[in-house]
Amino acid sequence: MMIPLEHYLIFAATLFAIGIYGALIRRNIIGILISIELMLNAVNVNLVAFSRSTSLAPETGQVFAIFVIAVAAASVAVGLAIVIALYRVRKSVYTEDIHLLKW
Amino acid sequence: MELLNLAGIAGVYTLMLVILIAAVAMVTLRSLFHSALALAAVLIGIAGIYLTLQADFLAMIQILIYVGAVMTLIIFAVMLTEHLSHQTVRQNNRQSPLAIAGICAFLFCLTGVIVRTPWPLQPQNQTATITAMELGKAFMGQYVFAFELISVFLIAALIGAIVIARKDK
Amino acid sequence: MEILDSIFLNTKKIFLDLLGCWLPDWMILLVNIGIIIGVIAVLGPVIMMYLTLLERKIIGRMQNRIGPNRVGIFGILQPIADGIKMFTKEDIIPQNADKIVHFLAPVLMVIPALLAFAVLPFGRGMIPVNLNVGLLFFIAVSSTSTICVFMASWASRNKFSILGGMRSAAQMISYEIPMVLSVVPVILSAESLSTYAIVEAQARWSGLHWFVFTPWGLLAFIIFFLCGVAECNRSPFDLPEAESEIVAGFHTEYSGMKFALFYMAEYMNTFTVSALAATLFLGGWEGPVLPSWLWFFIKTHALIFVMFWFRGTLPRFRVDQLMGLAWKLFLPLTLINIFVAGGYHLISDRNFRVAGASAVLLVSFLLFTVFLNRKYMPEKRRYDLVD
Amino acid sequence: MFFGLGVLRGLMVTLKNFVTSYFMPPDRGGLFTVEYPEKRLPVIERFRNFPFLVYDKDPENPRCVACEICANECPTKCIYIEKDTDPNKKPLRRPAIFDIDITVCMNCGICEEVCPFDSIYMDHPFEVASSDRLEKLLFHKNDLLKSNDYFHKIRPTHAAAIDARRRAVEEKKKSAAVKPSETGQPPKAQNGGKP
Repeated sequence: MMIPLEHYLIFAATLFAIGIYGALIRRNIIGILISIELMLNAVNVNLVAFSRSTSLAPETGQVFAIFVIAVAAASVAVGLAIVIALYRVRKSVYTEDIHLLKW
Repeated sequence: MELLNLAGIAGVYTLMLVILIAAVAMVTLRSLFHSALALAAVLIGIAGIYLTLQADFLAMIQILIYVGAVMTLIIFAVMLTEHLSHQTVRQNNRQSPLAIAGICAFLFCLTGVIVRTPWPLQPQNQTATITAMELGKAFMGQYVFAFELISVFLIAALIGAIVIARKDK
Repeated sequence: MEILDSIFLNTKKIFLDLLGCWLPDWMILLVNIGIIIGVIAVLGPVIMMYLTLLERKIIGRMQNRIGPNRVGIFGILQPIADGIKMFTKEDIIPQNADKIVHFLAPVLMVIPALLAFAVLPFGRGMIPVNLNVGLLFFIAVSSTSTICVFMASWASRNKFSILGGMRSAAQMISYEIPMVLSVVPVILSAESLSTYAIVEAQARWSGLHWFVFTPWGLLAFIIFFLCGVAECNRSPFDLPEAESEIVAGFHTEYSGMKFALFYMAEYMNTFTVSALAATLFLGGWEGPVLPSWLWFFIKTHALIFVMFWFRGTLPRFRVDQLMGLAWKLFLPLTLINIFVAGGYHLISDRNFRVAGASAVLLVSFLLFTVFLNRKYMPEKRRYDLVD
Repeated sequence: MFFGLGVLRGLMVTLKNFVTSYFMPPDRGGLFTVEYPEKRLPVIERFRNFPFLVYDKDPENPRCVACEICANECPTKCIYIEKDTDPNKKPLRRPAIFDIDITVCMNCGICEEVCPFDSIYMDHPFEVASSDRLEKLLFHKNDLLKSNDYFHKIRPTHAAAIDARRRAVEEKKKSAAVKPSETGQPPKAQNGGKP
C-alpha cells in the first residue's frame, strides 16, 4: 500500500483550502464552526501522514492528532454554547446581525 | 497479488476523491442540516484515511469522538437555531469569487512547496501498525504532562459550555 | 468434540480448496472474504426475524398466553409473514419531509448494526475480522447510530418525532459513557482491545475464570448490560418510542419497508449487545463440553432472554429517572470500578483482594443509591386502615 | 432499603409465570387459552343467542298463534309477523310470515318472556355469519321453526319445566272439560313465571 507522502499532503492541503473557503463565505456561525472542524481534521491527516513516513518515533503524530481531537471537541462545545446563548438573545445566528459589542 | 495492491491504492484515491466531494458539498449546501451530514461523511472518510495510514486506534477514536459526540453537538445546535423560514435566506455572502481566487493561489503555492521539498523519508517504519500499546506508552511516558493538562482543559471547557448555554434563571 | 467444534471452519476450508484448483490464489482471498460477508449478511436478518418471534413467544408465556402459533407449526413462519406484511405495506413519505434524509436515515441505521457483527467472536477461530482494536470498533460503530436517529427525527418534520429524536439522542449519549467506562476494567485485565484476545484471557485463567465471577466484573457486567439495553432503546428505557407519550418517537413517519429497517436495526443491536456482553464477561465461546459456537449462542440467547424478560415485567422509566440513573449511579460506579479493578490486579493475595474489592464496591453502591439518593427516593407508602 | 429489590421481586413473578405456564395445569398457573376453532368451550345451558320457534309435532302448526305480543314488545322491532288466512279470508291462528332480522336482534330474550304460548325461545348456535348482509341474515319462518325435542336437547331442564307446566294445564283443562263448561273457550295457558 505504497502511497507517496506527497499525495497525502496535497489531499490534506485541498481539504484545508475547502475549510478556509467555507469559513470565509458562510454567513451562519455554525457553518463557520463546521468549516473550522474540517480544517482541524485536515491538519490531523497531515500530522499522521508525516509521523508515519518521516519521524523516527511514528506514534508522536498520532499522539498529537489525539490531542488536536480533544481540543477541537472542547472548542466545538464552547463555541456552540456561545452560539446558543447568542441565539437566545439575538434570535439569529447570522454574522451580519451580531455587530454590536454590547446589546 | 499485485492486482490486489493496485485495487487497494485505487481504493485509497477514490476515498480521497469522495472526501473532497463531500467537503465541497458541505461548504456549498444550502440547508445547514445537510452540510452537517456532509461533515459527518467527511469525518468517516478521514477515519478511513487513517486506516490506510495504519493508524487504526486513531481511526476508531476519530469515529467515536467526532462522529459520535461532536456531530451530535453540532446537530443539536443546528436544530435549536434553524428556522424553517430561513431556507430562502442566502447562505453565503457575496465574496465567493474573490475567496475562490485567493484559495486557489494559496493552494497553488502550497502544492508547489509540497512537491519540491525533499522530505527526509524513513522507509523502515512504513508498515509498522501503531497499536494502542505504543500510544499508551507514549501517553504515560513522554507526554504524561500534556495528558494530565488536556483532562483539566476538557473539564474547564465542559463547565464553561454548561455555564454559557444554561438559561440563567 | 474437536470435529464438531470447528465444523464450520473445515467446511469453509474444503470449499476453498475445491475452488482453489482453478481460481488464482488472490481470487481465493476475495472469495474467503465474500463468504464471511455473506454469512453475516444472511445471519443478521435471519437472527432478527427469529428474535421477533422469540420475543413474542416469551412475553406471551409470561402473560399466560401462547404467543403466535398459527403460521407454521409453532409459529415458525410468523417472521416470514411479518416480513411480507412489511414489504407490502405502503411506504408513505410526509409531504414536506426532507426526501433524501428521510430515505437515508433507516439505511444508515442498519449499517452500524451490521458492522457490529464484524468483531463478535462466534467460536474458536470463527471471528469475522480479528481487529486488534475490536472492542473500540464496536463502541465507535454503535455510537454512530445517534446521528441516524437525528436524521430520522429531523427529516420527518413532525413534532412527535423531533421530541422522540431529542430524547433518544440524549438517552443514547448519556448511556454510552457508562457503557464505555464499564468496559475499561475488562481491557485492563485482558491487556488487549481485541475481542478474541479477551475471550482467550478468560479461558487462560485456572478455575472458574470468567470475568463475571470477579467482584468488579459482576458490577461492570450489570452496568454494561443495562447500558446496552438503554443503547438499543429497549424495554425499561424505551421512552423515545413510547407509544403512550409520543406516538412512536423518531420513527413515527415511517411505514412499510423503512420501518422494517428500523425494526431490524433495533433487534440486531439487541443481539450484538448481548453477544458482546457474553464475550466480555461470560467467556464468549468458552465452555466445557459443547462445541464453542454453541456455547456462544447459548450465552447470547440467555442474555437476550433477560432483555425480553425486562420487557415483560418492568414499567417505563420517566425521563429524569432515566437520566438520573445514568449520570448519578452508573457513571460514578464505573469510575470507582476502574480503580477497584486496578487495585484488584496489584494485590496478589487472592481472597483479600476479592473481599476488599467487593467491600469497596458494596459501600460505594450503597453510598450512591441510598445515601445520596434519599431525597429522590419515593417514601415507602404505608396503608394505615381508617378504624 | 436495598435499591433494586423491588425490581428483582417483580422479575421473579414473571419468571414464575413463565416457567409454570409450561408445566402446571391451567388452574395453578398453566395456560388456559382455548384455541377456538379447533377446541371449543361447551355452551352452557342458559346461553342466549337468536330466537327460534317451537313446534310440537309437525312444522305446519307451530305453537305460535301470531298474537304479535313479541313483535310489539321487541325493543329493536326486529320481528315481523303476518297472520295466515284460510281460503275465504278468515284470519287463522297461525303466522304466514314470521321474519326475524338477525342483524338487528340483540338476543335480549324479552320475546321469550312475554310469549304467552311458550312458542319462542333463545337458541344456542352463534356461528351465523354470512357474506350476504341482507338476504341471508333475515331468518324466515322455516329457518326459525325447530322441534320440541331439539328444545329439549339444547335446554333440558328449562324444556322439561315448560312441558310439565303445559301438561298440568292440559289435565286441568281436561278435568274442567269433564264438568259441563261452555265450549269454544280457547285454553288460556297460564303464563306462569319462568322456572
